[in-house]
This record gives sequence, C-alpha cells and structure tokens, in this order.
Amino acid sequence: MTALLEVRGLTRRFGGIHALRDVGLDVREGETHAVIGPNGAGKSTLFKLIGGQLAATAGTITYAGRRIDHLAPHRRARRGIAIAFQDAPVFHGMTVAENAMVGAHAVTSAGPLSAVLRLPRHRRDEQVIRTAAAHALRRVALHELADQSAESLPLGRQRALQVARALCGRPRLLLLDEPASGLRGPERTALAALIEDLRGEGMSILLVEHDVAFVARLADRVTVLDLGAVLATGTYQQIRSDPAVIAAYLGGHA
Amino acid sequence: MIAGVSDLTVRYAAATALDGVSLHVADGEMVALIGPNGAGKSTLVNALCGLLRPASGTIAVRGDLALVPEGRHLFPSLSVDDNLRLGAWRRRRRDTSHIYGLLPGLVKLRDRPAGRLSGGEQQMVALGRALMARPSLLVIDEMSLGLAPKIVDDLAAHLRERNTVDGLAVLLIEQNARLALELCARAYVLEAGRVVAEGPSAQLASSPEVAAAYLGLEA
Amino acid sequence: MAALVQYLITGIGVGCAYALLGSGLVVIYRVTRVVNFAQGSFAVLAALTVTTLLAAGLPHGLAEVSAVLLAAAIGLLTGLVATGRPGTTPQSALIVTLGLGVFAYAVEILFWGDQPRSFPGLPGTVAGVQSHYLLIAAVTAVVLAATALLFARTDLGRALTATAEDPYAARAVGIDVRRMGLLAFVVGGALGGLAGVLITPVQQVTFDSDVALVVNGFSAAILGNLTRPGLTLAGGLLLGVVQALVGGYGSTSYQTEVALVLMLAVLIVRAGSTRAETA
Amino acid sequence: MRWIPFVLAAAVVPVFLGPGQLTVYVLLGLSAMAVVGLSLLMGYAGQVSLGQASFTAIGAYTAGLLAVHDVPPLLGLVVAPVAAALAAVVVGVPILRLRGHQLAFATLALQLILLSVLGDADWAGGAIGLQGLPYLSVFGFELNEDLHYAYLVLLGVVLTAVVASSLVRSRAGRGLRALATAPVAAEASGVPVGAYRLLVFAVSAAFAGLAGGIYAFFVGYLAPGSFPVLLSIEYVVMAVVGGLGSIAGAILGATLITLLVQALTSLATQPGMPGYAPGVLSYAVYAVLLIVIVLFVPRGVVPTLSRRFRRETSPGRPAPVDPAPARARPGAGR
Repeated sequence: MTALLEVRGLTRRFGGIHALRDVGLDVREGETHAVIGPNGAGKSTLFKLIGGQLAATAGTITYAGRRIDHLAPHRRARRGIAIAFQDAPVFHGMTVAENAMVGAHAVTSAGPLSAVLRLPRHRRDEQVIRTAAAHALRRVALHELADQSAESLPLGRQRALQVARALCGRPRLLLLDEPASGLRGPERTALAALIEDLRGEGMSILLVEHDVAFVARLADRVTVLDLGAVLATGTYQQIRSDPAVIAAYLGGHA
Repeated sequence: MIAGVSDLTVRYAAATALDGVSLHVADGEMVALIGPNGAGKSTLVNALCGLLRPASGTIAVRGDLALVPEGRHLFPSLSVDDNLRLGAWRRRRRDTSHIYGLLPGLVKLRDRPAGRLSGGEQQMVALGRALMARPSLLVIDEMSLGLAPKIVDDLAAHLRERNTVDGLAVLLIEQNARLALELCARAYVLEAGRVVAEGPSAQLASSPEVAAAYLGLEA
Repeated sequence: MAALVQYLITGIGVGCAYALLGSGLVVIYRVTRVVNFAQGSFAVLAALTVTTLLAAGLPHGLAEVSAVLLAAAIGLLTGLVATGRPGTTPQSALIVTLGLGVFAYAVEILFWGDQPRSFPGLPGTVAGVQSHYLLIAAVTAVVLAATALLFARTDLGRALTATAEDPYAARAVGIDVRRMGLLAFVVGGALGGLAGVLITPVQQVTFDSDVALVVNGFSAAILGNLTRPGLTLAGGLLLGVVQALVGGYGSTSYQTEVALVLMLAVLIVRAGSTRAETA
Repeated sequence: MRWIPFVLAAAVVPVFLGPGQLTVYVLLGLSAMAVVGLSLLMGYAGQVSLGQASFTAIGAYTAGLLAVHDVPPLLGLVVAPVAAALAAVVVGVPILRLRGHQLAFATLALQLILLSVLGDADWAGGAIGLQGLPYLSVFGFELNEDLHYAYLVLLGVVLTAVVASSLVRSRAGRGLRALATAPVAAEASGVPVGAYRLLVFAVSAAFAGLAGGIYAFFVGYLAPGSFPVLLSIEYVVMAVVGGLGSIAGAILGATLITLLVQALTSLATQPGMPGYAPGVLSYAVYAVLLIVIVLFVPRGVVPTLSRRFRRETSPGRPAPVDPAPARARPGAGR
C-alpha cells in the first residue's frame, strides 16, 4: 500500500515550548490510522497542522504525492481532506441540512454571480450539494432532523453532524478529532460501525482518540504521541507491548 | 459530608452537559472523578464551585471550598506572592507565609511573574493559591495534565500530606485514571454527562469496563 | 525655533489629553474586554458641566473636580447599562456604548445647545509657554502615575489585574468580576472626564467632539494593543506632537488624517504580524 | 413569492403621498438599500462597520462628478455601485484582517478620512460640494418628479433584496453564513473565508453606492456634510433593530426608524417646541432603540418574531426533504 499522507519531521513551537517535535507519520491508502496519547501530547496540534489551521515551524506534509503544507485550509479541503473537529460549533442559524451542505463546498464551484443570475451551473451544483447532504445525513441517521435548526441538536447529534458535514466533501482522507468523546453507548457503536463502513469503501481515515477500546477495534495502525514526539507506531497489538508506550502511559506509577 | 451534588443537570444552550449527576465527598475524604474528555468533568467542577448555574439539581457545600482549575489559570503578570495573596481574596487574608512553609519550593520563586514559570512550578503555585483560603475541600481539575511524572509524584505527595495532616478533603478530577484511583480511596466514573460507575477505587480498577476504557493498554 | 518649541508644547498638552482618554479605554478594556465608544462623551459631558458650574459661581478647581466626579458616575452608569445584563457579549456591549454616546448627544443638546463652548484655563505664561499646557502635562503625569500605583501596589489593583488577565480564575478565587468591571468603568469615566476638563480651555468642545476625542484616544491606546498603559501614554504624546507639527508646518486640515492613518497603519501591521504567528 | 404583496403595497403607497411625504419615502428606500448591505456584512461576516455611509458617499460623488462632467446620468448611476464596490475591495484587503472593535474603528476612521478629503478636494467642490446636478434621464425620459424617484427607489430596494436573498440561499451564501459562527470549520469545508468576507464587504458597498447614486440625482446637490458619521450609525441602528442577516429585517428596520424619527420630528417642530427638539428627539430615539434592542432583543425584531411565529404554527416538524432516498452510498467506489 502506498502512503496517501506523509508527515515528515513536523515540528511546532509555541513560544519556546515544543508542542510537536520531529513527528513522522504515514496514512496509507484505505487505512484507518489512529493517533493516541495522553492529554497534552500534541494530538490536536498535529491535527491542526495537517488541516492547515496552524503553520508548522519545520517539517513537510505530503498528500497524494504533493506538498500541501503551504496551502490554506480551504485548498486542502478541495484536494479531498475533510475534518470533523472535536470542539468546533455547528453553524448557527442554519438547519441541519444546510450545515451538511456547507461540507460540499469543496466539491462544487458555482460562484455568487451564477447564483444571482441563476445560471444552469448554479442549479446543477445545488442539485449535487442537496444529494450529497441527504446521503451524508442518512449515514449518520440525521436525515429525519434535516430541517431542524442545528444548534438545537443534543451535543452527541451535533458531533454526528460534524461527521456528516465532513463526508459531504466526499473526502479521500477523513480526519476525525476525538469523534467518540461525549458520545453515549449506542451513539458510540453507531459511529464505530460508520467508520468501519467508510474504511470498507476505501476511505483513508486518521483519527485521534482517547478511548483505547475504540481505537483497538477500528485502527489498522496506531501512532502513540507523548510530549510532542512519536513514541511508537504499529498495529495495536505491537504498540500495547512496547515498553516505551507502557512507561509513558503508566508514568511513574508502574 | 462536606460537599455534594444531587441530581445535577447542566445545559449549554440546547446541549445537555450533565444529566442527573449525584456525587458527594465526606469529611477528610479523597475522592476521584474520572472519565474521558467531554464527559462533563469540568462542567461538574464549575457547577460545584458556583462558577456556573445548573438547570436543575442541588449543590451543597459545607465549609470552604477552593479550586485548582484545569490549566492552572494563574495570573501571569502578577508575582507568585501576589497570586498567592489573591487566593484568599474572599477571606481577606493576606499573609502568605504559611504557604511557603507547606510548599518550600515556592520560596525562591516568590517574586517571579507567574507567567514565566514552568508547568510544574505553575501547578505548585496554583495549589498554593488554593490552599491560601485554608479550605476544608480542595477541588483539583486535571492535576497531572502535561506534567512530567516526577512532578506529578511530588504534587500527589503534597496532597496526601495535607489530607493526613490537616484532614483536607480532596476531589480529584483526572484523565490519568491510574493515578487518580491510586491516590483516592473512592471514585466516580463520568461518561457523556452521567455517572456510569462509582465505588471504592480498588473495585473500580478491577472492573473490566473501567479497565478497558481508562486504564488503556493493560486491558 | 521658538515656533517649534511652541508646537511641541501644544502637542504634548493635547497628547496628554489623548493619553488620559486612551488610558480610560485601556482600563475598561483590560478588565471587561469592552471597547467603550462612549469614552469621548465622558470628556464632553465633564467639560460642558464645568462651564455650567463656573457660571453658577463655583470656583475653579472645585468645578473641575466636581465635573470629573460626575464623569466617574456616568462611567458607572455606562458600565451598568453596557455590562450589567448577564450574557452581554463584549461585541454587544460595544454597540450599547455606541448607543449611549448618541444618547449623550440628546442630553448635551438639551442642556447646553449645539454651539461650541469653552472656559478659561490656568492664566498666564511661563517662559513664553501658556501655563495651562504645563498644567495639563503635570496633572496627567500625576494622575497616570497614581493609576499605575493603584494597579501595581494595592490589593484592589491586583484584583483588577487578575480580572483582566483571567476572569475565570478571578471568579474561582472569589473576586467579584462584575464589580471589578464596574470599578474599571468608574476609573475610565474619571480619566475621560479629566481629559475633557483639561483640554477644553485650549480646544473648544461641542456635543459631537466626542468622535474626534474617542478616535484619538483609541489611536493612542491601540499602539499598546488597548492593554498597555505605558504605550498608551507614548501613543498619545506622539499623536499630539505629530498633529501639532502637521498643523503648524503643513495645514490644519490634515491634522485628523495623521491620527487616523497612523491608527490604521498600526492596526493593519499588527493584524498582519499576529496572523503570521498563528496561521 | 411571499414578498410580492409587500412590493405591490409599497408600489401603491406613493400615489397617495404628498410632496414632503414622497421625500421621506425616497430617503427611506435609500436607507433600506444601504442597510440590506450592512445587514449582510454584520450578520454574515460578523463584523461591525461604522463606515457604511462612506460607500453611500462614494456612490453619490461618483454619480455626481460624472454628471458634472457631462457623462450621461444613467451611466453615472451604473458606475456608482461599481465604484463603491471597487473602493471596498481596495480598503477591504488590508482592513478585513481586523476583527470586532478594531474593524469598527477602522471603518469609522476611513469615513472620517473620506469626509476630510472630500472637504478639502477642489475637484469635488470642497466643503460646499457639488451643486446643480441634473435629473436622471433614462433613454430620453427625464425623471424630474419625486414620484419618479419613489419608483426608482422601489426598484432599487427590490433589486438589492433579490440579489441579497439569492446570494444568501446559494452555495456561496451558505459558506458566508457558516463562517459567521464557525470560521475554522467553514474553511476546513472548503470555504475561502478571506475571499468571501471581501465579497460580502464589496456587495454591501455596492448596495450603498447604488443608493448614493440615486440620492445624488434626487437631491441635486452633494456635500461632505450629507454623509456624516451619524448616518453610518443610523444604518447600524436600522440593521440591528431589524435583525442582522435578515433582508426583511433590514427593510423593516429602515422603515421603522425612518417613520419614527419622522413622526417625532413633526411633533418636535410644532409651534412652541424649542428649536433643538428635533435633534434631541431623534438622537434619543436612535440611542434608546439601539440599546434596548441589543440588550433585550439581540437577534433583532424580524428574526425574533419569525422564530416565535414558527414555533407557534408548527408544533410538528414537516417531513424532511430528501431528494434521493436510499440510493447507493456516496463515497462508494472511490
């Protein structure tokens, strides 16, 4: 398998503090790759660097064979990278369906002028967007709430909406930031099933997660971060017996 | 009982962050509250400390309660000593000398701006600031976050000492479940805004679900 | 040469008033995160009040001090309206202070009409310089030093700083954040009122002088990112002197542009540099 | 098509108005055009602009200067919004990096600079301004009565409202609305945040510019004093009262405020009232309305009412729209 995403020597400093230090990571085509590590290990920073919300101090990010580390976030989205954030709010004043439709921005191009003049291109794109949103909402079981205002959804459903929005961009690489946090049992199970389905369809997924059981079930490979550096990469079975990982997780209390 | 909440529900806009949570801390007891990110731990802390208003439920606190907030939240431009002084703002107590007795490591940092300290030093100041109020219950939100194991050990030792010497009750909110269960005799597990398990730490530590979800790799 | 000295003195005098006004903005912004658009109205109201008090026979000194106290009270009222309702965001509060500034127009026209007003300042000259400019500089120096001492040396000042730096932690240690915010509005009101009282003898005021005053005060304060009192003083003096020089050697009609362009430049350059850091 | 009855009503009204009232009608419509733009900007780009009247001024002076130099008035009217939009793009590139209060002060500063420049500029008539502007004429028909301008303005309001609403409901509009509350997530979905902020700034300027162009021909003279900072603040009051981001709200806000101020002015100019009464009353109205609405009806009148209305009339949710039920999963076969 070839690597879809290659991260090399990625470093990010805030002031004098290294949030990430020389991180290397691959996401192979079609693989589900999890990043785990204690709070403050640099997982969110890594995510923001890949998404483009933060600029790296040093290092490269290559996606589908081309450097993307200089690209603005919306250009990365157009290349097929979608993100479901952990802490971003849903778009207020918009319905559930409209929230999802925003995600299709990356795969359509009708501009404001074509909307005002109602050109055929506008209508064509609107059709594409509506269809994509309907499908994505169905996948996260939100289709029956499509016309509700998004901010009135319970927290867990708002998280599902973030995932639907990301799916609307038909991503090749899906980044999921702690997708299971704050979810109850059945929601968690449904999410895991969705991730497995997506993997089955060939989507590459990079997922940051706290819940080790969740990761154990879903991830082909796991990268462990601690204090901004990679401790180990491998299958779940490999890393769970890695002495460095055990030491980091158990701290001085082993 | 020194503090307790019963049937506590907290909402942010339409979202329910806490859903009928009950929890208590007895006099001189050390209690842990564990759970994943987003479970509602910090919401519970803020409600207990009166920093946000619950939608329903009751909160009872007897005696003084002091908080060591997540991320330390020191006043960065103020000196360590000024940070300590503000710790007892409500009590109008300004003498910081006993804190230097309890946490001798702070003496040499006394006049340094808190913003220039290392994470471990900051956590120590945050602990000292909370102790300034001479509380009978100390609430510590994410004590070990981002700190090296040696420093965490140090902090834990200080807590144990205050607990045994002064009978200080502690509510410890921790993502490091192992540490929390080791330090505290009793614990609650919070998940998605609900208490899903509670009991003696030893019992929780040996429960398969808790072990799988929070003790991670050894499951 | 004599002209240059004259321009410098005038500039410093006017700049001091900008610095006082700007410091008021800074105190309020630091503690409450609200940019107070009504800051210029404090100055105008205080100045107009002095004209009335003097006409009523109050001696100089007493009239000015009373007006400053009134401005402090108006500051408190502004704070109550703008931040008193729980859940008001700083952005909404900004619009509320804008509304209060417009409301002040109604009050000012009602009581004082819409014609320019002034009152005499400190008479006489010292070494060829109008004494009143020296008075402005001296009072500003004393007041800003006292404000700095209040923040650095008193427990109340530390609590204000604590609220400014971390309202969450301030609440956690039991500081009444809302009361601190109102206190900041009182201090801001007094500083704004003082600016108006000091500058009116050398620059007439009308009810709508507040726009120019608040823009100049903001321009001074923005040099220190609305949070640093020292840079605000420097910004005010710089602004005053540059305006005096432009007015003296160039044309008075370009005086306002200088301040505005300077402010825009600082804002834009700073936005560029913070973006480069976080993007 | 819900708005057609309103347009028809608005079209009937001028017939019954006297000369003074027609002037109010025209000025109301011009405000509404500028406020529709401002409401888009404040509601969707989430930014306070205290300089919207600068763009009204730019539009008016563009039309006025072109007319003075014998350019056909209709061409001048077409160029006015374009010039305002271009000006918005030029200043927008640097200043739209600013947020919140900084942008508010920057837009205020730009307006003060513009007014000061216009006041000093001999080519724009200085403080006296431009006088004796011709009436607008369209293919030989001269619009020389207030009634003509009433219909021209109505056309302008409909045009801005249609453009604004088709923009809002389009792909670009959803992007704009998304970036108002969650710019990071919007950008990660492929929304070019910077470009869209600039777009909405330019569109809002164009609307104001068009209003300015019509104003120039309607009034026949222009001076810097016609576009005071207070006019910008008046626009903000109208937008906030109606509800930010609501097109109907913008028009309603402009209508409410204009009529209210008009009613108070006629009350204040009754014999026996002091000369300052109109000024005092109108300032007080702007101020009190702005404060009360921001504090107690923060969404604005129209969104709040329509929300309440929706809640009362639709206890059960309508069936969801699903254009393509249960077909193959998207992403499959990628």
